[in-house]
Amino acid sequence: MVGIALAVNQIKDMFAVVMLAGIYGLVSASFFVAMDAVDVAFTEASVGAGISTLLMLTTVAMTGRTEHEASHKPLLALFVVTVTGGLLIYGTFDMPYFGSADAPVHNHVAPRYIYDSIKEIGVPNMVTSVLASYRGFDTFGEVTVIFTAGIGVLALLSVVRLPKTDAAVEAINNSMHEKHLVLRVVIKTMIPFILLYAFYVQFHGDYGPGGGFQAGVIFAAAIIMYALLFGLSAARRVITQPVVQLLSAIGVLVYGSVGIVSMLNGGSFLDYSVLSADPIAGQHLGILLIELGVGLTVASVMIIIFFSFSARSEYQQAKKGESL
Amino acid sequence: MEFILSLLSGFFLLFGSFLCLSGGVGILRFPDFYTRMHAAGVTDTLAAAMILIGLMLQNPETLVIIKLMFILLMTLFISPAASHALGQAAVLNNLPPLVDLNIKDLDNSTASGDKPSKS
Amino acid sequence: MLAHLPILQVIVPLIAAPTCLILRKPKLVWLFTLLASSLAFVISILLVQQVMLTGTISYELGGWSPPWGIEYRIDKLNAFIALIISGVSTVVLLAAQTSIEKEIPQEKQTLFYILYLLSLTGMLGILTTGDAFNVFVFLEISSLSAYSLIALGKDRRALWASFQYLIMGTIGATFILIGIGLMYQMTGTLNMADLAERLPEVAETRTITTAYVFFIVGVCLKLALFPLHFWLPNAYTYAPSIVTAFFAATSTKVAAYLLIRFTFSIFGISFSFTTLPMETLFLILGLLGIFIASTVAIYQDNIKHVFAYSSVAQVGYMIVGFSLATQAGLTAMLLHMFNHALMKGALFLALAAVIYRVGSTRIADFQGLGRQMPLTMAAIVVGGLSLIGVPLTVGFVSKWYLVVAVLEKGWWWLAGLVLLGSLLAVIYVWRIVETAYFKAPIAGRQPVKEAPMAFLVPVWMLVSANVYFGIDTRLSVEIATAAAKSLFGVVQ
Amino acid sequence: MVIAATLAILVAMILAIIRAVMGPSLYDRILAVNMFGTKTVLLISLLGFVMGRPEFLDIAMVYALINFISVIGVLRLSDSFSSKHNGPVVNPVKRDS
Amino acid sequence: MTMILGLYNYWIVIVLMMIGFYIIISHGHLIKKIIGLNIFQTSVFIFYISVGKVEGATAPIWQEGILLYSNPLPHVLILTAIVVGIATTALGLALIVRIKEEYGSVDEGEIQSMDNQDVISQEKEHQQC
Repeated sequence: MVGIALAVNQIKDMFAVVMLAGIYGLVSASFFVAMDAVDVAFTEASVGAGISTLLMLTTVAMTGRTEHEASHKPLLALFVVTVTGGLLIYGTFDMPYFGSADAPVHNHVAPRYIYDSIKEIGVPNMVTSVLASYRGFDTFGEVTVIFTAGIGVLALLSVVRLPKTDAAVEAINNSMHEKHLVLRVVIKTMIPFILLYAFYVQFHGDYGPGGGFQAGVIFAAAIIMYALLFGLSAARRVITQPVVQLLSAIGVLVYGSVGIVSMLNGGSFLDYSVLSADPIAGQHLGILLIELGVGLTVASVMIIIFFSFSARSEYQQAKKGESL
Repeated sequence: MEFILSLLSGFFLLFGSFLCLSGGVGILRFPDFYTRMHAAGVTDTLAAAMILIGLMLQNPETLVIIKLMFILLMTLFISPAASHALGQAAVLNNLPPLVDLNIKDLDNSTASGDKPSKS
Repeated sequence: MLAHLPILQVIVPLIAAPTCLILRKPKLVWLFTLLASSLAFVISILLVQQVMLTGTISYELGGWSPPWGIEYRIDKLNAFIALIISGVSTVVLLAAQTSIEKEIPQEKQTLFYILYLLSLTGMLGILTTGDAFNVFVFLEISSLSAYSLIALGKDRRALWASFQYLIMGTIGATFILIGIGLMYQMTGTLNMADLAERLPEVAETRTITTAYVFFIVGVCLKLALFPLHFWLPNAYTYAPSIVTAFFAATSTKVAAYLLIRFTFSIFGISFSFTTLPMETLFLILGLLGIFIASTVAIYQDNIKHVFAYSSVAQVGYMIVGFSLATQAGLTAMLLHMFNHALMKGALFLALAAVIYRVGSTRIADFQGLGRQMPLTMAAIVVGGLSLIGVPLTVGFVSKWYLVVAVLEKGWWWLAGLVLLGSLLAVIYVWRIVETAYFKAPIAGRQPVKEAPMAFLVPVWMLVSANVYFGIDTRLSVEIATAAAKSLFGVVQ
Repeated sequence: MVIAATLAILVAMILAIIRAVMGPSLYDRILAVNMFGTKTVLLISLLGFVMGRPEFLDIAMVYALINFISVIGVLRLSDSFSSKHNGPVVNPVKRDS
Repeated sequence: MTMILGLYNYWIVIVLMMIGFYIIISHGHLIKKIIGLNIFQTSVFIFYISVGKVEGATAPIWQEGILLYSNPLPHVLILTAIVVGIATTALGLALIVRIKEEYGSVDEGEIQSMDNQDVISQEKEHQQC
């Protein structure tokens, strides 16, 4: 990993750098698996290696590949980095050793999550129960962050009028038609399965790794794949922009209203136990609903982000075509 | 039965590992893109299949086997499609194959063929 | 419902944001945003009352008792600051519609209000939460929306300013994340009250020292404390003027709150100020900030730049109060936070009115505005006087308390330096006044009309607050003193 | 046996990374990344077995999927590269106020 | 020796962090800055996850017969943090696209100098009128 990071520092071709960043994501995800953090690995794989690489590639495609030599200021940077790194290393000396079971981390708050959550919440995947119930508000914040990002990207990149039929775009799309016939067929057959798999991840999150966020990303990935091969406008015909925006808002609202309903039922905000007569059933219901909210928002925001990027790119091309 | 299963699984796994390694060496040592693609293609499909089958033989649970089957199917679907697309893209973008050229020439020509000039 | 106030404080704007996306029509959305913000303001008033009467309120989210669940914890300190923020936000929003109509394209206005609400949510969330990691999450909500809001500015430099802010802000947030991680590693908990209990056991370790340093550096990046301030002036200058008014009055306050919260109630005074030489460091940085930023402000040609640098300088005053590490010093700091919000809100809002009419904030374009926009310019003058610290304005109150706190320590030289800093403020404020009142209007320019009522009302609300709290200091001083006292653990 | 396979895959991964860093052409890198991705899928499945929790295969599945998507994305975008950046870059219209 | 064995993991993470940090500060190319930010954040995530690891334990998904699990809390925190990271990345990239459109460059130095020119040209305009 150090090697990859160094290579990222050295290589000038942005394309290669982005690819390496993708590999970096994959490697760190494998590391997470080795460290028992399966849910995290799941997310990092789909986000770090998938979505963010794609976004970066789109950006690179829109901004050009090479980096200029001139604007380095290595000495100052090296100094700052050495100081911070030195401080961190200094900080490690009193840390509990890696993997030791008697570190304070494992003895104060965590045992309840590990040993009681199955009684209190009834979900085998402890990560899900902590995420959705014990620290449900963090997750609400997380959904809001994603929502914010979606709105922000929309505010930055939204295009007023989409160029109707631009020759260049059309040409590329046509060439894709001929060139990637094989891919198109393969993907067309696979998309239903991917969507099915997304639903499996969504609802299986209680028992295995997975959950709303991961499912949302997979779902979005399927749509993005469709958009990549069949053109943006074709994908837009399947899912229109207003609908996605609406869905992203609804996701957040679903989450919020679960909280408010539990408040009206006499519990505190996001207290799922009061949602149903039986606390465990209430917890299940609550977790299911909020995971749904998370999945909705994440999927639609990812789609929004990707659509905005590629719409912008087409818009740029069209503009360039006009000015030439 | 048990013994035969584990023997078979061991064989598959070993064969898969061997293919993996040779593919790895191939992708590093082969002279040009198209030959390297061959090396990668072998590891992507055959080695993956071998290892996955080896794993399937190790575990009696049905769900696990089904999942492994899915992964296998996906790799068998995806890898050839990706390789195909990749090779096609390379040909269409004029990446010359190594035919009767010295390694040095190749380096030059790939450099010019690959990096589009951006002012 | 009263029991749910702490969470409603955050939830109201949060839920309102996606609802806005469904409403769509900019005008409707504006009304709705205003409603949500004023609701948040009302809630914060109620909360302050409650806290002053009954003391700290704790609210368990999800029904899980802390430290397992997330806790919301309202005490005098954060109730006070939440009051400032939701109040300023509401007043600024009054003027928003008119200003935004002109500065932001029609189809982006709805998005603007959503981002505004989210930003408000983020700040309120940081204030009210009692959980260290939750702070990080809400910090990111507020900063992500801040980046986008700033990037909505008309000038292309807004984009670059926003990008710089994004890089610095994310580095800061990651530093905070590292700090929280180290603390968690040593104590095994994320709840603030619990952290405060468990930290003394491990306070001697090098890890905790590192955690503290990382956290503080991260917060200082957000706070724009002097050597880390360079993202701020451009971000404020090129953002849409409403955004500037809102952020200038609020965002540094939130960062300052984090600084206070972690230094005083989590790490504890004994750790922060005895184990580490933080006092001296902060004192020096604060003073440097005051002088350098004020001097730079004098040489700026864009009035938004002038006031942005002046913000950096004012942060310096707050930090000086902070570094005294006494109750009086802290009171002065809190008062200054309150007062600075009032004056910067008024000033930037008045500038927004000028931009609305003139379309520029370069100092040269102010020629003759004193007669053409008398009410707006008068507001700027009062705000400027407050910035200097003239008696009968809030600026005087906070400077007074600061000087008193300094003298309590017996540091005469420091009191002198603080007053000297005010002199610098006189210079940059005078430049504006001179151009506006004593120079003839630019020849050939269309005579400029007075700003519309939508601006004048909120501007003068803030200005009169400036004067009112400058004369009748009971309310603000009472709350600030109570908050400072509670942090120092003195029983009332 | 599983461990041996894991090691072999790790070695192959390292070799792939070297190729990805070396280049020289864009397609070599894509190839290497693709191969790296497939190897990661295998590695994760193997790790699940090594650690005795084979239900982690879900992750391997996601990896396979994501890997595919990124390769497609790269190819699609590399197409637009060659068509877009050959000409001189036109300066976009300034939007100063 | 035990110290090295016990802490080497953290040291590697720190080295990674610092490489990321170095990339952010020293490089002028904006996308590279974002990538550096990604590396920086990812290594912080790795740090958190390492903190949660217990020797000999397994993933925190309840199963009959397993008693020792790794700590789920850091996993939850990092899930949230990853989401925050992708949100920041997306926003940063969107900004870069816009910057490229408006300035025609994605290099820090060039943009900075163009900014300065903007100020100067405004001054000139002003002097003319």
